[in-house]
Amino acid sequence: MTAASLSHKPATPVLAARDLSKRYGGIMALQSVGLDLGAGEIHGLCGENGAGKSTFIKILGGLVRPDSGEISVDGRPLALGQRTDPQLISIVHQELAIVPTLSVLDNIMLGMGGTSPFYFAHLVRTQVRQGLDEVGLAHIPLDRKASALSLAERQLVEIARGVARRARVLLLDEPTATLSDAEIKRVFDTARLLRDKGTALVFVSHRLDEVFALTDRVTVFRNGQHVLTERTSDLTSRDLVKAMIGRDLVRGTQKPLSVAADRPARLAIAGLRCGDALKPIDLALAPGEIAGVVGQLGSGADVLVEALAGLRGLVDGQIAIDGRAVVIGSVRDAMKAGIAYVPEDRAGKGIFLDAPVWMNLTASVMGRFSRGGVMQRAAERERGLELAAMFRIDPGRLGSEVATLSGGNQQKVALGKAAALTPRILILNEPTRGVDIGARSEIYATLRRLAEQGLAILFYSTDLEEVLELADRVVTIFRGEVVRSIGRDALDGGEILHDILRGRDDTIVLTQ
Amino acid sequence: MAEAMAVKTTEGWVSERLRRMVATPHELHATSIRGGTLVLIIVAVLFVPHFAEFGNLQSIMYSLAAVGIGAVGMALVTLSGNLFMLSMGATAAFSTVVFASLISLGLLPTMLLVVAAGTLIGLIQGVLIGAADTNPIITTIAAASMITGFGVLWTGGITVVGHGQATWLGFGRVFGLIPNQILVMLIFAGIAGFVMQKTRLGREIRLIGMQRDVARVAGLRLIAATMFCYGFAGAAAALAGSLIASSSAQGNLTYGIDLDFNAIAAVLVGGVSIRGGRGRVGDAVVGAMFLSIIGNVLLVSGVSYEYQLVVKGAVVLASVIIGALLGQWAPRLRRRVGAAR
Amino acid sequence: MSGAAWLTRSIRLVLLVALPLGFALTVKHFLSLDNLYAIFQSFAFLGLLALGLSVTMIAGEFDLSVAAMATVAGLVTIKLVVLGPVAAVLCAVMVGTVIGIGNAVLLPWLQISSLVTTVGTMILLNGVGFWLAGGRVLSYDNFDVSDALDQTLLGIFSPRSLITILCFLLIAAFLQFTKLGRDIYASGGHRRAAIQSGARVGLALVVCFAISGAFAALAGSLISLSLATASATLDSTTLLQAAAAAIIGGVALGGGIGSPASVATGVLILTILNNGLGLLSASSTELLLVNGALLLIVVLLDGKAGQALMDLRRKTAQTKRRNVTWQG
Amino acid sequence: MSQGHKRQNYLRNLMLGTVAAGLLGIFGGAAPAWAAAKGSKVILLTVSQSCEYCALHERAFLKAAAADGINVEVKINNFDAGQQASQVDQAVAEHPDAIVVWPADASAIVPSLRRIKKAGIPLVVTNSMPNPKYQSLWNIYTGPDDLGNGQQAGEAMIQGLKAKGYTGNTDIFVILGVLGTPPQINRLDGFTGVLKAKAPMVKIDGSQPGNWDQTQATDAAAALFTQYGAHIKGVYAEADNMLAGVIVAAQRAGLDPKTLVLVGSNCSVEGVNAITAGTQYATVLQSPIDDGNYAAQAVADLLDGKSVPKTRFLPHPTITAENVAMCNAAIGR
Repeated sequence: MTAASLSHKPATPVLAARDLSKRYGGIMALQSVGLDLGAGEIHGLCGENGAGKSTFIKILGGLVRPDSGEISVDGRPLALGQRTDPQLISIVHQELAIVPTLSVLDNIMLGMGGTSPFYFAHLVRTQVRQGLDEVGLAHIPLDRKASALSLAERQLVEIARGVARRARVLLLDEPTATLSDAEIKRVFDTARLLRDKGTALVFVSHRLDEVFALTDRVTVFRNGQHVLTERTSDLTSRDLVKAMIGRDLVRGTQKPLSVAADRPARLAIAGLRCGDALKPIDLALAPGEIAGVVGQLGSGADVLVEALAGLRGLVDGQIAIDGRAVVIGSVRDAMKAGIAYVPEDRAGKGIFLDAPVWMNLTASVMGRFSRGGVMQRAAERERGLELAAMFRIDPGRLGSEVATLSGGNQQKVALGKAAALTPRILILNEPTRGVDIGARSEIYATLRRLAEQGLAILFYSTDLEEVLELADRVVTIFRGEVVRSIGRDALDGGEILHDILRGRDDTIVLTQ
Repeated sequence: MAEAMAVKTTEGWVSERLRRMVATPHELHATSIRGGTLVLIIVAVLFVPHFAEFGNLQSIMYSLAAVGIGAVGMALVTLSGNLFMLSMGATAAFSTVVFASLISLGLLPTMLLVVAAGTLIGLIQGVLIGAADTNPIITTIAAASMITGFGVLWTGGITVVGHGQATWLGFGRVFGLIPNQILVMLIFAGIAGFVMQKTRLGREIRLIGMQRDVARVAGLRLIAATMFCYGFAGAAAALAGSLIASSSAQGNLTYGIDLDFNAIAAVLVGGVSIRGGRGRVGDAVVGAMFLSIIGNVLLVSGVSYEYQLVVKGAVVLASVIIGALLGQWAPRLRRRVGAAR
Repeated sequence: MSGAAWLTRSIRLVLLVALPLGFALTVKHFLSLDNLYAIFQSFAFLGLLALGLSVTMIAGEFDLSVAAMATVAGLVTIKLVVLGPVAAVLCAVMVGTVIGIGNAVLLPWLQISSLVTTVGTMILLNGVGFWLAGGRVLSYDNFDVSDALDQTLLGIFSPRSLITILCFLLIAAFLQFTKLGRDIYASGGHRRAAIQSGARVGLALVVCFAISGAFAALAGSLISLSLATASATLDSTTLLQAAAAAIIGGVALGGGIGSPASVATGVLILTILNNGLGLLSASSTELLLVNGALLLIVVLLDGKAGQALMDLRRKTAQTKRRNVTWQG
Repeated sequence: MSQGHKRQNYLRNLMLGTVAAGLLGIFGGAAPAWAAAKGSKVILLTVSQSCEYCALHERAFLKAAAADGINVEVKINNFDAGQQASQVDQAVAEHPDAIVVWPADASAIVPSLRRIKKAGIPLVVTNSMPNPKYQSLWNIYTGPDDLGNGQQAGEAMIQGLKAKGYTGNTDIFVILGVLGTPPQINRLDGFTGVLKAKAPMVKIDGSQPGNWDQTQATDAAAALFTQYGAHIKGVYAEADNMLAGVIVAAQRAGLDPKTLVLVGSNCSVEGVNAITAGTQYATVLQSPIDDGNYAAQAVADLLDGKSVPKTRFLPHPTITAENVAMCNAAIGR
């Protein structure tokens, strides 16, 4: 660590981590990195996947013992490799640490520490309520079961836990990844209130706009090494990206396709409804077109893509593909109709982690490689090689289990698995969640190439940058209704935000 | 590109094979049990008097056949991600009764009918578990008591004596050497192994067992696969019941009732992962073989019954522990083999 | 999920009320003090086993070795009863606790399902049982202990059933009012989340399996004193009965859901059903079929069938609500 | 048959509850202890329906009791001693005129017998006798004399060895029932006692449990044949179904069962078939029908106030090819 990288060091650090190193097998996950954190500071932590952020967080939480280094809170050294006292450092995990079968209060009090073995929920209730009210979390219901909460509410409960513990250091690991913008704002408000009360916060995020909006200083890791720590206001977005990936990112090079009105629609939806989540929706998609569906959580935008993929059972309304009406009631119906789907939860729904790459690639199209029910491995292998080439997957790793690949390569396998269907329409749910910037642009390029070959692509994303980067056309959805369906160049991020937060008419928001 | 790949693969075939054998925890476990069985046989041949005698080897085969078939069926259920089928013992017992009642029709028609009945019993459970999404363990427990209940209703608990010839299955041998029973087991295991490794349905079953949600999104045939596994396991139990009933052409609701736990022990010892999707049918057969040989060695050495049970329990527990430990070493070993390559 | 839970809960309550009511109306002697005593005597043994087992189920695990543990504990008790019955019970419970802890320690170390380790333990304990019995049925000639344990108290209880009820209360208080109790629920509700949020999952598992082992041992120990006998061949359906009781009572196999109250409900439903059918002179066939059918209904309702029924209910409720708003 | 009977009972009990002064209720509910057998209520606590012997025993009992006008209620526990104890509690609660118990475990039943005694309900123990030192707890025992049964088997073995010309030092082995159960212990004691006294040159080389199960007996016998090979001249199995397993093992080991002296017990279907086929030398009759009948007879006599012997053993004649017809009759085939 160089002296330069520790410039702007606070006078009395609340958290001081120095010279942390960790080796996994032959790989240096962390190489003597450090971080100093002052009271009342929000500190951004950035880096691509594999930069060492999560190892760093695990070391702070005491889940991983570093090979060397030291950590102190308020000048007192921590015992490394043992669970850290949550009143010193509390971590809000990216994968929510919420137990769905427990009440919100129980969840908040979980792992609270303290010496008394007893736990009387009614005695701590008032105290927790007060603590939450103070930081603007007054609306969190304490007695409801966590399983009854929305994803966003669970995220807030997780933050509330950190608040209730009155931790000196609160570490937020991508707290906004699954949130809509209104909820992100709420998280930010709470973070700022906590900062003003003297808590030191670490904010880990992939979303650069958020880093700039919220943080006072930023630290960047790359390949397990500390790259920079600077005041946020001294940096530009380009500086930050360059620090993260080590080079300038070439982006936005793809020209958007201008939709010719006279082209026959590849996909035409009329009056599609899905329970209360989706009001009758009309939508058309031309061959070669990439459309991005945007909406807050709960707006029904994700329901739309899942319904088209056959995951929502039978839905009302008409769906026509290349002018032919189809009925979609199951995943297999959708596939037969020529629709392929890539889900948002890669590890849970997208790919078979413990199966080799080739088996994943052909998982949805086994029927094409079986003769009398027996698999024809040679034909399968050939197709696997083709798909690997199409998505730039190392053909030498076709036999490896997918779990051994990086996040970006796993997503390529998930995409390849869908592309194997040779679909007419490709539907993507969060196409690059948890994928680092490098692999992301590769995926965008591949998708564009597929579209140029005539494929129609419809994707749902909560990442506005992604929508503006990838979509030819943006479809904004508010409360189950299409607000606008318009070419990308015709609107900017602000207008999209307006659409998905307010809908067409501001007055709708007021009537609850 | 593809040609270059092919060349590279041929060169790497041996090391790829080697890597495969230690690649995953269950593979490593299965490999060690195969080795363990071999070592056990060598030790027994050298040090246990009478072990290597032909008659004794035959008696091992006889004691293996029914359990081996049960283990194959159980392995399918385990591979499909549904843990264990606890109604196999009841199905086997019920099948001995059906077998004895029908044997006057001749051996082959009887076996076909018995297996068909077992398949039907399994299919019903498969429908409940696959289509109605019920818990597999509890469903099969409930099924077990109902199967036994109907069995008692039918027979009144009386031993059913068959009027027919079942000696081909009970005593027959190929060239006077290999019991027909063990041939039946090998053919059955071969069919199951082929289905699981080579066919589309088998691949689907393994993938569904591995990650059910992924399989759903990938459009695999969940219900059909689950039904197939349970139907097949029911058939296995019925076939095992036929083997048991054939030696005396009699059926009783207590015959073969312990098939469940013997088959589970074989699956566990053989190294089929109970998380589903990982492992082979053959592993379960090797597990059954290992247990049969251990049991035989203890019997032949005149070890008293109490100690036999202790040793069998210890073998299962030790195999579980070793399997799990291997699972933790496997990544390291894999790296090492990978590095060597 | 919660919908299906609502449905099965209501069915449970209906069963718990309707069964005794039905039997009381149709069967002579059902409500006699002697018969209620008999019901609680059945409750005493099965209840303890199901309670211990369900604690592991709540933590998201499953202890298959409880029945074998009870057998071994019974043998230990009768072997050591020369030291005095209390000392013998304590020793047996200690053995159970230690073996339970052993089961739990294997889990994080090996990172495998408890279903697998406890199958091993079960088979091993089975062998140990035969070894302890040494090919005999162990018996104890002094029936004072048996009489004392099974004497009638308050008309329908015995010390043995009161011990069981006390254990239910203790575990209920433990799960409700201690941090560790809540950690146990968290471990079963969502294991990863529990670990990440700092719940003491390792300790929770150790305690669960210790409880399960200790209670199974206590059950086996008390029944062997009550019968003044212990043998290596306890009935193999005991485990299934205990599991069935827990599940019928509403303890989720997936973990995180259930309580001693639900276990007690399940055990009572089963014992009352079997007692009533017994009074009606039901054959073992009828018992098997009824128990199997009851279990099937419960799993069906926990699965998609229950979900479908709930969707139906929700839809009708929504239509009603909509109608109301339109009128308003 | 038994099903029909139980259905009647079921209906009767339903009637008892709903129609307070039902016709049968007068007899069933209000009768005092030691009433006459006719119209009395007796509870039979038996062990299993999915075991042939048990099922035949229950049928015979029900038939004989019905002939005497006794109303029987049956409770079954699948050989679970703990469950049987609570069934006894339940039975006592019903205040029947008499109780008949087939102990699931002859030792574990004793405290329950004390409870029945305390409640003053007449008691018949059937099929397996608890330790005779507790005989004050029951009124009558009927059932097999396992010691005598084993002795008879020993005699048959000696006779068979002589008949097949095996004199001098002879090797045999034994297949046992579930270890620790009274029939297992007593039959073995009887068998070895007779051999020791009358044929000291017959040597028991080994023994293994077959747990009253044919498959397990087959494996056990196969191992013993392997161990002692061609020296073996005879086998005693404590039950015929286990002996059927021994025959299977012998055939598989390439031995002709007809050259061996194979002695079983009970004379169940397996034994009858094997004796008829000539593969089994002898068995010792223990008739489940007699067993059930004796118990029914005992309880009827007891209720009618007749003086009856405390213990009534079943006859246990040796059955060979000559008198196998007797056995067929005894098991009702």
